[in-house]
Amino acid sequence: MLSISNLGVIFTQYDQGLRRKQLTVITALDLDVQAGEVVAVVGASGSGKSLLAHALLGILPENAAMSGTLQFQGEPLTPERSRSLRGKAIALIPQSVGYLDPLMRVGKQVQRVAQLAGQSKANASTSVDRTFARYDLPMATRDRYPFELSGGMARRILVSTAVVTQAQLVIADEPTPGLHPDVVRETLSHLRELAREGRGVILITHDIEAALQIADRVAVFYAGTTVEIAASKDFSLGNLRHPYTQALWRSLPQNEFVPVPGNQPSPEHLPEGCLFSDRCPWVSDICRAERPPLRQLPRIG
Amino acid sequence: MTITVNSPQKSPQKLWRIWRQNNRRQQTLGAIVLGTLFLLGIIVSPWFLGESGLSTVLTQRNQPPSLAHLFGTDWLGRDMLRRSLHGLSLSLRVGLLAASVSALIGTGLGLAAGTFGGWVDAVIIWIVDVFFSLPHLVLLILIAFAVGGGTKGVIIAVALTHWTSLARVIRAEVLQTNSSDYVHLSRHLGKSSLWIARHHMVPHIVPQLLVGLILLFPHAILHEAALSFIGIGLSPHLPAIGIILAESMRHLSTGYWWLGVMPGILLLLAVKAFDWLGENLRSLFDPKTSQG
Amino acid sequence: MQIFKRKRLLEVLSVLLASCAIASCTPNPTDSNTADSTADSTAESSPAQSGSAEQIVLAIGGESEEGYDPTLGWGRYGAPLFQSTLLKRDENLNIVNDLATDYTVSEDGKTWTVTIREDAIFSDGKPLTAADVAYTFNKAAQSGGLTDVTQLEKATAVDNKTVELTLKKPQSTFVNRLITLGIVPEHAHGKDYARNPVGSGPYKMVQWDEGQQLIVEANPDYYGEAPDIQRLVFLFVEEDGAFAAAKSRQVQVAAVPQSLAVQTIQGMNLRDVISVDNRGLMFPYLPANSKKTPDGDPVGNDVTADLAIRQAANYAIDRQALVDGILEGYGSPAYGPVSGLAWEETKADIEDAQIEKAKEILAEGGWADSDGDGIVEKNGLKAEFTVLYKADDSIRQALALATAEMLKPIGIQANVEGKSWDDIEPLMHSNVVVFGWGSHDQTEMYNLYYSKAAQGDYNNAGYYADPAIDSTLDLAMGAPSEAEAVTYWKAAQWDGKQGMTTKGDAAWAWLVNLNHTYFVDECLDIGKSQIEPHGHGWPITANITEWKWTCK
Amino acid sequence: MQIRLLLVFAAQKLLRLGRLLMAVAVFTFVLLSFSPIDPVKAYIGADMMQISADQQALIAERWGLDQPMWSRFLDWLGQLLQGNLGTSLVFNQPVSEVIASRFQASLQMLAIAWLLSGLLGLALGLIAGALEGHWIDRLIRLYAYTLASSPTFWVALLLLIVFAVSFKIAPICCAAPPGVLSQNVTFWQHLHHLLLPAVALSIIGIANIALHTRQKLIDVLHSDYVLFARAQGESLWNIVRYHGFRNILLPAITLQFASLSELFGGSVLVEQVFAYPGLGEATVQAALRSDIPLLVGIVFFSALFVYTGNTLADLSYPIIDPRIRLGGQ
Repeated sequence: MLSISNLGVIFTQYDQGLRRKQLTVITALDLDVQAGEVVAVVGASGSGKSLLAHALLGILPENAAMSGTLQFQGEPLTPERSRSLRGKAIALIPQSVGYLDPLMRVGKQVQRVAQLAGQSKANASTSVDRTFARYDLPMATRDRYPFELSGGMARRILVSTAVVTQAQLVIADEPTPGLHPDVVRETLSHLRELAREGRGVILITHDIEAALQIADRVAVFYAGTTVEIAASKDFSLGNLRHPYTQALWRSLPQNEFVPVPGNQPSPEHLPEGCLFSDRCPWVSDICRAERPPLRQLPRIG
Repeated sequence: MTITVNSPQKSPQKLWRIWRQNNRRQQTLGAIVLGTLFLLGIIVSPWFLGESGLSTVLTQRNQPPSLAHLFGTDWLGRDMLRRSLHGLSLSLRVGLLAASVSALIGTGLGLAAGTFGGWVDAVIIWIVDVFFSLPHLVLLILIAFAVGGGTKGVIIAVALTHWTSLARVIRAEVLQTNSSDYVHLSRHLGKSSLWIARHHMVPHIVPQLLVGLILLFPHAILHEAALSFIGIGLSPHLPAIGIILAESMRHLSTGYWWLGVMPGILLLLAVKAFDWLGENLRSLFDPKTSQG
Repeated sequence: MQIFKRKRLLEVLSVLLASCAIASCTPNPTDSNTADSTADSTAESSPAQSGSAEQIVLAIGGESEEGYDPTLGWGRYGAPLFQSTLLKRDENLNIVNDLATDYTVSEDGKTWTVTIREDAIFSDGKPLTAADVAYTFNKAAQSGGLTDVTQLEKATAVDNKTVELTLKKPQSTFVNRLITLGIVPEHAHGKDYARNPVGSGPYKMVQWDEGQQLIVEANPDYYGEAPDIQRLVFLFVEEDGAFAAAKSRQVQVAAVPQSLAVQTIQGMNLRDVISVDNRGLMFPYLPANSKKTPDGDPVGNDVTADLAIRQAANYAIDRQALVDGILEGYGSPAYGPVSGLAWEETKADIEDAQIEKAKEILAEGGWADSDGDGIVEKNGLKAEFTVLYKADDSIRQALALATAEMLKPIGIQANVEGKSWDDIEPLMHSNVVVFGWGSHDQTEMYNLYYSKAAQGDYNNAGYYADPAIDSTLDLAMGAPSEAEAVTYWKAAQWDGKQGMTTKGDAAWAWLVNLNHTYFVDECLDIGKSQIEPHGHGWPITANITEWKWTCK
Repeated sequence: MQIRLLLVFAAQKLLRLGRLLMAVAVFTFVLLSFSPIDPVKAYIGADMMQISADQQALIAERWGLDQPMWSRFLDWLGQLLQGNLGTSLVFNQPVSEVIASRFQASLQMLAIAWLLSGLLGLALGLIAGALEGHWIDRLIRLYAYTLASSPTFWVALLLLIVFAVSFKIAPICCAAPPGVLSQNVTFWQHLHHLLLPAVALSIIGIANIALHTRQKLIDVLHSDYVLFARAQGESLWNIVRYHGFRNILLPAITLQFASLSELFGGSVLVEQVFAYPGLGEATVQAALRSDIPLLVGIVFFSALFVYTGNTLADLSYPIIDPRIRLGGQ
């Protein structure tokens, strides 16, 4: 359904002293998503997760330049096509209630989403009613303002915005941080449900545990590159290939709970070769010189 | 298939932007130098021009702008460019003096409010509120009238009315610095308030003050001109820009448009130069504002 | 030089205009259309068409922001319009009766008895009686307005038509109060009188839009000859606005400064009215540091304290050249403070522009240029002084500059400096100042020259003091009537041996009288105007009842 | 509940107003006691020669100018408590009446200018903000910055030169056509005389409001909820319409009411240029001719005016933003 290969994003910015500089925030991202599956994208902040979502939706800032190959449903996903597909075929579930207009009643906002997806006003209104009912949101919620919502309600409203659209690809950007565990579980189950309806879901998160609960596959991003795409069960099986993924896995509390030493390189000072080379225990000369491309490996086990 | 999007070299507009981006630092410095030179030029111009051209030449009365008289001549045959430069120079000097005094007051009160806090702060804030509760021009007129008008009146009026915003900024800056770690440290080390003010506040406040001062100038000058225009400012015999513009009111219907238009443009340019200078200085001190 | 050029230019202009008239060039149609468009919209809803016997619009300034109460000073420039006065001056400034049928002054000059006509009624229908006259004078004496009736002890109505005015001491100029003080009705003179005046004058108020216009219409109950123009609109705009309004033909009378008078407006004539609105140089009379004013300002100037300097300056100045060059010809030379008035001593006039005579006077006075710098000296004192003028007054400025030029050839160095009145006030007792005066009231001349009037303000600012002149002025002031006082007023100016004008003490160098310039609609006949006092504008209404609309 | 809140709010506001006006009054009188100008001389003006010393004393007595300033202040305060602001020297009329009649003339001009500057400023700000960086934005910014540096009275002068002198489509002065009785002045004539001064006055406000609106809209457009709206496929103009407008309204209204103060000051200059007989013109008269009672009255009134504007802004907050409650936070 969606395939991304070698995506690059470059920002042009000004520095202290007013000098211009170019920042390569995404070097080479690869990802593919099938209908009906949940693909989790994990990585530390700054690894390019959210930018990927923005790139797919064509909402990168103006000073960003994009390169690489994007395909959606078999056709190239040009920025023009993103523009026409967003809100209809591709939907975003935002991080928090902060992504709702603080001065607009939530019912109206969700309805607006439905209308943008192509429904008539009346249809949109019934869609909202149906969706709210589906997520056990009382009718009175429609007339509430975002600041009047509880955490769980807000989460369901945000999911609703994707549900009312019938979008085939749903991107959930960090839907879980700072939430009560019950709400996290509920939210994740909603996402899983969406995949069950036949949609492709990209779950962007830095919470590997949450990701592993519902994702079919997990893509690990590091400093703007995809270092590994693995099936969820590979994690529990320890079938991980890339040293960063392995380190990440070990850092989880239920495992060894050792943090990865060092820091992710900033886009201003990317290493010459492999981006993980400066922290990699198994770094080789080749890694220092050039960036190894993503390879398809046979399944182990 | 590879799509390259938003390629920076695409349109001339983008090229222009890149050129601007690349040269921003030089541009800022250039703007500061240019603005300063322009304003200095106006201020010192009377000493270079002398009194020549200010005498009445009855044969050359009411001449529209020409190469010989870029700004035309007035009803006494005086060259309007020279008169405007003389007037603007005077207005700038009066405005500068008034704005500087105002900046001093603003800094003093802002520092006092931020440093001493308590009732001092409350009183100063209240004074600022009272000042804000009156329309600026009404306050100016009142003060200028109360001190008897004239040059002295304008300077006092402008000085007494333009300090409020700067005082607020300085006060906020002091409060922010006050709550910072190194000030806490100094306090623990038993340093006096005055010592802290001198060693921690001043370095933070000087850039704010400089920018604030320069952004004060245009207001001060415009208000000086406005006061003179309505007849409560500089004495009518001084060739201040407000006076020249007020005089032009008496020759509107005869079609001598240049008497009002040309000096006004010069004033506008000077005010814009100050604005420009202030903005550029600010972006030099604080690159955040120059993003995008 | 420049002056001659201007003259030539005027000639050329008038020739051009004449040839234009011969070729019968028609007014530019587009021009008149645009001008009329605003007037049309006015006419739509207005019942009276401006510019007809029905209604004329005058832009001559003169709004009395205080309102129109004579006891507070309204009408002090003449013609109170809404009210009528006991006496008035005709076009030749002779005193004639108005409300009064007769008046007599007692031997001691302290009791003035006035009999009034019995057919005068106020615009509210009540008759005007002697009691109203007495009330008006008593009221004005204590109200603290801008008319000075402080000499009045009391006014009493002897009977219905006779009033007795008792003065504290004789004052021949008191007659001017009888001329300017409009009579108000005692029964209707309340708090809001100033805004709703009731009087026995030729016009009554219709509407006053403060700061904009005053609309008045003929009073049907007026006892005098009914005015021809039914309704007058006084538009209160600046001179430039008046000119603009005249150009677009929205007004029928516009007072404009001399500088605008050279312009032409289609369908309007320029009317220049002779005035006693004079400009002159005031010389400090005493030597420097002889005394201080009550405010502590210095009095006196060593150079101008010398008679030779003052006289020489008077003779050197070419007054006609000033009139032609600066006033565009709209003016006349002035040799004294009361040019053209009945109490002017014309024998005091001199033959001016006499450089040689001026030099002789200086030489006789002991002034000589010994160091060859072009400036004469006497006992090491250079003949140099500063001439101050009100800086935003371009005519005063030009007069000061031109006069300084004229004094240079005789070796007097005049440095010209423009200042505001506030700045001039402390300096005006020790420096030469360009002043402008002119009044139909002799009190002004008295205050300009009477030694005791010098109190550190504008009255006798030069501290002129001549005991002989003082006593003559006292005689004039104390005379029982204006007619008897005139002899003394004249004598004070020049009696053949002494006087305050050039041939005598030459306390001032009077320069010019301004003509007041008005654009008047071709169709409007404004009759013969009085010689106007200082103050351009309102005085032209003195004979407004005689104005006629001559077109159909 | 809501009514009680409203009452508390009103009481607080009135108390503050009283304190403020008192401060303004004391401040004004203290200032005026320093004035070196002799009001008697200012009152007499050009008639100096015909007014004797006796008469001058009489004039001083009539206006109470022979009293020391503190006793004049106490007198004034006493009168104020009876609702009397004293009598104007220039107009020989109660100050309250002068202000009332003059303000009536100014009010229409102020209202038109206020609406014009608000609407135009908002529109320009929205366009510029939405098109940030575009040449249209540049143009609007250039326009706004230039206006912000232009002297108000000079802009008014230019308008007068262009529209009244050159094109002759606007009257050169006054609030009504000459010679027309007030009851005969049509609405259009009225507007015709009002419009140019009002436009001149509005120009001051436009720049400020446009620049602030632009900045605020840019902030809004960079907000998360706009990002989300874009992700939903909302077009730029619909974003401005549904989200931008709503979210900039509050600061815009605050600014709009706060601009009353500047507008009031601007009217002083504009009325001077257009010879429009409003309160601003009276202010200049009062100052030039040392009419202290009128000047004090106008200062007082302008403080009230500005305060009312700010209070109205406060009242409008809870209507626009549900997060703000009256008297709360």
